[in-house]
Amino acid sequence: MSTDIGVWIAAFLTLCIFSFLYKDNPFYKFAEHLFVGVSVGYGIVLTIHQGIIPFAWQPLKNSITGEAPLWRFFVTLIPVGVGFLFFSRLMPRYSWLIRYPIAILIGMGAGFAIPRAMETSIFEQMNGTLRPFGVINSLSAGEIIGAVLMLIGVVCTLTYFFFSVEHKGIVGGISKLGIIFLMIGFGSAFGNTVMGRVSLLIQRVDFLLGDWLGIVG
Amino acid sequence: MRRQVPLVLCFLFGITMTIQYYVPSRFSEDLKSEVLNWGLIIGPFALVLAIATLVRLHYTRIQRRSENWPYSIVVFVGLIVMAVVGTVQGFTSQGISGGPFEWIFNNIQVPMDATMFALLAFFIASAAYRAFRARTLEATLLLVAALLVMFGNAPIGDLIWQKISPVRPNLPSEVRQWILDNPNLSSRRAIIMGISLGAISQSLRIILGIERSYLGGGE
Amino acid sequence: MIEKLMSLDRRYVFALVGLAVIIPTLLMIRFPIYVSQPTQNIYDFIEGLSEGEVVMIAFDYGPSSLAELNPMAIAVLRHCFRKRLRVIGMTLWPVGATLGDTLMREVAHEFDTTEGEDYVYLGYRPGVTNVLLQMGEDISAVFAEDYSGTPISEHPMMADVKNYNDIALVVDLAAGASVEGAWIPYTYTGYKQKIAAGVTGVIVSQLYPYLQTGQLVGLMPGLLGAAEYEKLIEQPGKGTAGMSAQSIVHLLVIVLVIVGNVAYFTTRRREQNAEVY
Amino acid sequence: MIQRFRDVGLPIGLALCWIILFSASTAWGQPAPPTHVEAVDTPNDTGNSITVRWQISPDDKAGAGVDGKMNVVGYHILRSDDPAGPFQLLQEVAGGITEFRDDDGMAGSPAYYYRVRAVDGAGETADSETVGPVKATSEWFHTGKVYILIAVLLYSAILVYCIYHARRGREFFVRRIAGLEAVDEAIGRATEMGRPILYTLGLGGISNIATIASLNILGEVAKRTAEYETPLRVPCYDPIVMNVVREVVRSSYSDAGRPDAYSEDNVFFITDSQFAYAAAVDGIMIREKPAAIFYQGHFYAESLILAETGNSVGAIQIAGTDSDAQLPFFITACDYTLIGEELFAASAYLSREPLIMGSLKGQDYGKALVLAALLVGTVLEIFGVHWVSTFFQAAS
Repeated sequence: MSTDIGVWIAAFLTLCIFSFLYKDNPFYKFAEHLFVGVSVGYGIVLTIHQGIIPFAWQPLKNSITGEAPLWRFFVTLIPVGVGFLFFSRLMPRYSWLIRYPIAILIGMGAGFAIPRAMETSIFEQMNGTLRPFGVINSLSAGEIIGAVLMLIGVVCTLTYFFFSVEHKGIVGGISKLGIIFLMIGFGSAFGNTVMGRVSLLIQRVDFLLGDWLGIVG
Repeated sequence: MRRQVPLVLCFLFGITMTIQYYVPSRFSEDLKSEVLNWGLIIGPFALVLAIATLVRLHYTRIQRRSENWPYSIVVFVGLIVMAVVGTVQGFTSQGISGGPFEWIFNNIQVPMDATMFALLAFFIASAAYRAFRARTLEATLLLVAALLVMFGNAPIGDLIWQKISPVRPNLPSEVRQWILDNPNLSSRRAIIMGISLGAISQSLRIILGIERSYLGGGE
Repeated sequence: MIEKLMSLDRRYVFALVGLAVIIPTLLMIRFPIYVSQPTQNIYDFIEGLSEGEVVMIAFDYGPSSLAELNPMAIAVLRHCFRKRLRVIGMTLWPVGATLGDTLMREVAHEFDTTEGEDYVYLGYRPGVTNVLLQMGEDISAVFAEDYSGTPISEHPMMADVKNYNDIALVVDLAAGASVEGAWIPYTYTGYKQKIAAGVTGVIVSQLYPYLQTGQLVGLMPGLLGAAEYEKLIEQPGKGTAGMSAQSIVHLLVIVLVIVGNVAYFTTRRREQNAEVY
Repeated sequence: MIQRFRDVGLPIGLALCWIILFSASTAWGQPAPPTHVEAVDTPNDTGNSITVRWQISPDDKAGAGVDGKMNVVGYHILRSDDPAGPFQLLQEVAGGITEFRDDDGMAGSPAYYYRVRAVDGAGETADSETVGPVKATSEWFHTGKVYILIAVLLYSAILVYCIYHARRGREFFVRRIAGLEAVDEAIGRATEMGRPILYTLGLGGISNIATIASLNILGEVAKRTAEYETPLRVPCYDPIVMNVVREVVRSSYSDAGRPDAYSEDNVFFITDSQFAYAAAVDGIMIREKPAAIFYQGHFYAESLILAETGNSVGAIQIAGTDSDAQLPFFITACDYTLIGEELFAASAYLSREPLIMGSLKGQDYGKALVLAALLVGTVLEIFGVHWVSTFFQAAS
């Protein structure tokens, strides 16, 4: 059995969380609230020491002491000022000012997404679907069937996502086939996850029986 | 000022980030990393407001002695201890690695994190038991695909197969792999392509100011 | 009875899953393990080496794959030390560095071994291509010092180990693309170094082609591979226990789903019959 | 005769001399230098590197032993700012390597000259000819991304065209989306049972497109709960998202004419730690027993932890996410799931704004183009024409 107080605390909290499986109870409530508190505390520390200090305080300080150019000061001041606009919520008269930082962040996110979604999702997936057909002469019969099935699957599933066409007749049939591909896909992805999740549980059980109780080696 | 300026800001920042993607110059890369750093500077201000809501929630609970109020004290204890220990330790020469801060993190936060994650082993079993019923054709396919993949994944799957059948000793794992590589991948590809078309369309609506619900209502 | 099965309290399912993991771990339940040929090949190769020959083990994985690959590493290390082979450890993954160090020391302590004479842990150096190609010429050119900072010239065993020519086998334990992306193209193709691999379950099938072409001596598939190797060295460990747990949970879920469906169809037929009469 | 012998003899003699000289140089002495050395400004970079390429020395051990002695073990890359030298050693690389990217001292774009030196096992060396001068410059357009630009412009044009048409009052048909029709049912049930509705936006930040779609849906849900006076609880993960959610919900309540019914306490931050958030939301579900739960946004592994707990308290659950890895779990554990693009469609559909609906039509044209490209591309590929797949070869 472990003599390390840390292991005992960890084991106790592990059991508290597992107790939720039976039903909600004081032990779970205790662990849950502690978890929330500690994780927020952790977030605060990281925000201060890995966010504010290196990215806001240091550049501002360095540009005043002359270690960094003066323009750095003003460049850093922009996001600081934008951040302060969040506090406008506390003054109802000016609460609309909060829209500024939000608009900037949302605009950035949208602009960032457009070309990158095109590249990583559409271009790569298209290329991946087409490529096998380019080397079709060197493929085995099984691989050719796979490539054809892949094409059919992509076409049918994509048809399912058409919104402005009524899904009946040919479109209906194809999109129905798309649903079949979707369901097989979801089922297999589900089944394929069991292994990883069980590994996580094995690791916790190993911790309890091994590191804590010392029953298994 | 109240509606037009945010829309203009949104447009300018959106267009800039889109164009940035195509420009490999030094200035463009610097701009990107500068702007990405902004998130780190703006974030803390929002965090202050966010934590204020959390504190208010639990403070009122304690004040009103509402149900489960003693647990709200636990939130405060955890929050204050962690924040104070870490912040103070961060200003020493040690920084935030090692020391009591990491000890608390490793012995309190990490085990709870790992255990919450491990609950999934239970939930995945209960969800399968409850939902995998062959009610319709679609549900049947879902369930059969899941069962075949699970059987192929089970380390003992191939062994059981070898006991029953003399042909193709690794059939279960081959079937599993085939399902994952073919129907599964094709539907995922289509989902991903659909998502990005939708995401690009939504992004464009936002940049052009057609979609502005995030501004809230009113003037 | 059957209606009860239909609306079985999910806590029974939880209890079964819990037991399916705890019991095999606790009792070290061993399922019959069928050793596949690729794993057998690795064992045979190492078994065929004579005392003092050198095996290099690459710990190319991180904490998230530790559950699958650590048992494999332990089993192979035990086999090597038992055969009194000399072992060099290293990694191409920065996160693998500490992990491999701890593990190698742990297993080495089970045997009568001395660091520097029976094993050396080199650790990590950035630049995959360069590291692998340089080791083909002179290991000390890349790893002038070992992981703990000792110059490798001070380790007696490295005196007659200059490059791949003095290494009998490289065992790459991989969670990513290090086998087909690094060891095979550079170390196998460039220097005809014998390579064996042990990889996570997710990527096993990608490596079968290399086995067929003979670019790999052998291949251990995930936790199952660890269990197979444990059987070969006749020393069951976490692989055997974990594999039993994995097997039982997978079969349990399959059985539960089937039972649920049988119950569903039975009740539905009964309801339909009731409607007729 | 003699004349003829002279004609033939001279070349033969010269050739013999060469053979002797050459074999001497390969058998002992210097290795052959690398050939075809070139140094170019690395394309499409920020102007911080020059790429040096060469073909391996015939004596390289990877050189398949054409006629060399195969003992070249590596190359030295040498650099100078003067073609006459002195050249300084930049980097040693192993044999068989044919490319080196020099990113040292590129500030201010100075011009450099390069040589590549073959080094054999005995320490003998041979230098290539000098190449240069080369300057590292940055480019203003990434030529490898031109196809992506074309695709983005084309798709944007289609979207804008459809939006423009919608502005002129053209109505579009939109197919039924099961998850959306369930929204009213879920809210109605919560009202009947007098229990709250729980809405979570997942773990995405404010820049995440799924989060924005979720905010739109939340706005509509909030309008209806305001009408029915059903409490709407929104526990948040991201601090910035939380602030936006407050704005959105508050304005929905005013739009529905019930600003008094809005309570700030119902939109609150929990924590920005994934599993602590899951633990707390689980706690809320078990204790408050919501009648309806919405999961809309970007989710990770916590999806099933939440959805299974939500199911155990008997809530109607409506999920929608663009995280394809989590879809199987929502599909199994929830009553309705908006799959991928349906999430964005739902956010557009609920708004009932013609302009936004117009872009849905544009999305469909986009899909039609993708389908056409796939089919045409497949046929061309089979006949050995690789235009389409080359178009989609994304530059890195």
